[in-house]
Amino acid sequence: MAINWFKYSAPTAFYGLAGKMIPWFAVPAAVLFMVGMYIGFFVAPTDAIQSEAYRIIFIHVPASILSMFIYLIMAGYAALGLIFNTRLSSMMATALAPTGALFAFISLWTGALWGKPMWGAWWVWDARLTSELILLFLYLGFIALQSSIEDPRRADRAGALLAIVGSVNVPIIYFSVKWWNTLHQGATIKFTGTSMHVAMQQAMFIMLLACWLYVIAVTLARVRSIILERERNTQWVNELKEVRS
Amino acid sequence: MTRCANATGAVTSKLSLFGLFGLVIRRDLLLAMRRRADVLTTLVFFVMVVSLFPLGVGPEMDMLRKMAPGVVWVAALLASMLSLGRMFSADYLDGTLEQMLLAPQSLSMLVLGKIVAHWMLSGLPLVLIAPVLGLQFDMPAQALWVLILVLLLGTPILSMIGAIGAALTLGLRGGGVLVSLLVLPLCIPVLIFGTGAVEAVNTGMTIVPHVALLGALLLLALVFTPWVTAQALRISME
Amino acid sequence: MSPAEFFAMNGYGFYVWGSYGVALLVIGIEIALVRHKRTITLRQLRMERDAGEEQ
Amino acid sequence: MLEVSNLACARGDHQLFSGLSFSLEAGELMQVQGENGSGKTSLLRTLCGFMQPIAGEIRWRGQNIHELDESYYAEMVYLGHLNAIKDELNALENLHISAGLSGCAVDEQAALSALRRMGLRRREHLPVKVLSQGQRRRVALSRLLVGNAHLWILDEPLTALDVGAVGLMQELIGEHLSKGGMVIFTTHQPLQVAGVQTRQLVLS
Repeated sequence: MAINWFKYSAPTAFYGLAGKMIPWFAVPAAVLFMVGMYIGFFVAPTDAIQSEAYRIIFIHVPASILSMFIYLIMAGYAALGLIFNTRLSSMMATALAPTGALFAFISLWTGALWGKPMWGAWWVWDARLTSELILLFLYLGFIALQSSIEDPRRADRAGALLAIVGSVNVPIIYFSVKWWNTLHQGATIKFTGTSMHVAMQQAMFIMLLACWLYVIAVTLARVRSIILERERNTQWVNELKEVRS
Repeated sequence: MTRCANATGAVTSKLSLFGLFGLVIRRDLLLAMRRRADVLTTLVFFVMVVSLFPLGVGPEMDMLRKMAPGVVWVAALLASMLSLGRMFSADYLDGTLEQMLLAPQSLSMLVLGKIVAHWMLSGLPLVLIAPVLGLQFDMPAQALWVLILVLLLGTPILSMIGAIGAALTLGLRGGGVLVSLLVLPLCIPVLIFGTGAVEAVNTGMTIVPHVALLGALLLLALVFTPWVTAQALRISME
Repeated sequence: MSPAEFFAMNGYGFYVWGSYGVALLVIGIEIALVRHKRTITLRQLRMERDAGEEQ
Repeated sequence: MLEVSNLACARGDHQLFSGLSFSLEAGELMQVQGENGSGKTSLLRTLCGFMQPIAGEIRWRGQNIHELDESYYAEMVYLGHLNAIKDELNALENLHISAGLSGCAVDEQAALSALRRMGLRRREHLPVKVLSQGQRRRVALSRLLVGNAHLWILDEPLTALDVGAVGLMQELIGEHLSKGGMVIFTTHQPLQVAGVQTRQLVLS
């Protein structure tokens, strides 16, 4: 069956499609989350060095990975919107930003709670932590810029430019902080090379998958509201059954 | 050579790319001469912020020496944020920016002219006053020279990155705070290498990698930021 | 392993449950916000449409 | 020379006009008319390339203006609602800068005679902030006298001008057209140029 993907790049068609797709991502996300938690807490053994505290990684690592990936995907969508003037990609970028900021926050929070028992400090100025913090700032800057611009077209394009500049800067910031850290001896953190148990890997992978599905579901839900708001003057929005009732 | 024949019959010559670049710089400097208070405010702000630190953390010389480069850099960052709001807004409000967008030469070059003028009016004064502040913090002579060198390399980058933020937030309410939120995270590498070089000379290490990296950042910024700022201006003017 | 032992997490209970608790909390808040946003948007659209019909 | 085909413009998500087509040849004068909010200013700003049309194309000498970019800008001059002059500078300095931004280095004599033609004799060296609104508009208009733009895009050029200055503008536009120039403008006041038929473009 050939699906006309191009058709769905128009907000009109995508609105309906997104509505149908949300449960297909949300339900597996919830199920996989439970499975991941079960494996993480009941199957995976206690770590020899970190004891039970290591179990934080099942949420910390997926959150960190996703916060970085979401930024790149957001910048990618924003760039598409800027170059090809496709409104839906710009709306997707706007819809992704809050979730990305949320995962950056979760990553920082769980990192701090993991760091305290392991390194004895809530926060260290490590390259990874610092970059994650700056990533959160970049998300907040993107959201603040877009929400302070009235004209949606300008908001899309200005946000896109900022996201692209940010994505070029993240690696520069990461390496500069890393290098700065090696100069200031003491704060460097080595992850002790404990080989990961298979169940640990499974739990982390399943949690990562659950988070991905969650991100997709929540982004689709958010982009639906954005589409409605932006297309409020059009005929098809006024004919939707949820608007007519 | 193309000539501009005007309605009054006089013949004038066509401006080259660099002629236009020079014109923008001369114009901004001339305007600043007529509005001297703006430049002085930034400078006074910088001096005040730096002077507040010893009062805040105590007059212990060892500690002051150690934190001097960081304090000077953070103050320079804040001071340049302060002057960013003015970079394009006056031209935006009186319509000159529209005319700049219509100039028959590359907009990036005009933007670069504005960035250079901004640096000469907000960055360069900070570089010149920094040694005096360094003495307040009892910095050794060698470290002072390095501080001047890295400030010379780093403050133009602040103006360039700042230009992107200023262009993106043009005409927005609360633009001044917003521009800091957008620009400050992007300036972190400059801060790191700028303070790193001074610390290196204090601990007897080589400053070469810091200075080289700052130089690389400067070149990178010089290549990309005028173009990005020009795009941001076009977006904001729509 | 008793439930009490499980929740104690060998002394790391505060850190582990603090992580998961807050993560779930913010995700819950996000879901609530997205739903709330949809309700508001739909209500707004209906109000605008009604205002348009009266004219 | 200037061809507009099937142009559609939007402000935000609100569509202003669509399917607009016209062309303008050398020596022609066109007035854009329409109610407030019908998109007159937006049309002129789109012609300047500030705004991207949501559909359609604008061609200058057969080429899209977004491809021409700088070489199109060398041949046009735009005068908007804003005067683009600096209060701190005097009329002469302002003219030097605005001519410079349109790519021309004007010599002192040419600049002075342009200002005098605009009725600013003995005000050349006064800071613009002491001039009246009408005189400031004259300083802005003097930009039309220097430079070699073929296409004049004027948004409400007659705002704040007195009867004498309106007459002068009509004279200047007439001269420009007779040399093969083109003018597209909006105005709320009547503007007649002797011997030239004003084309009307009505936006609704």
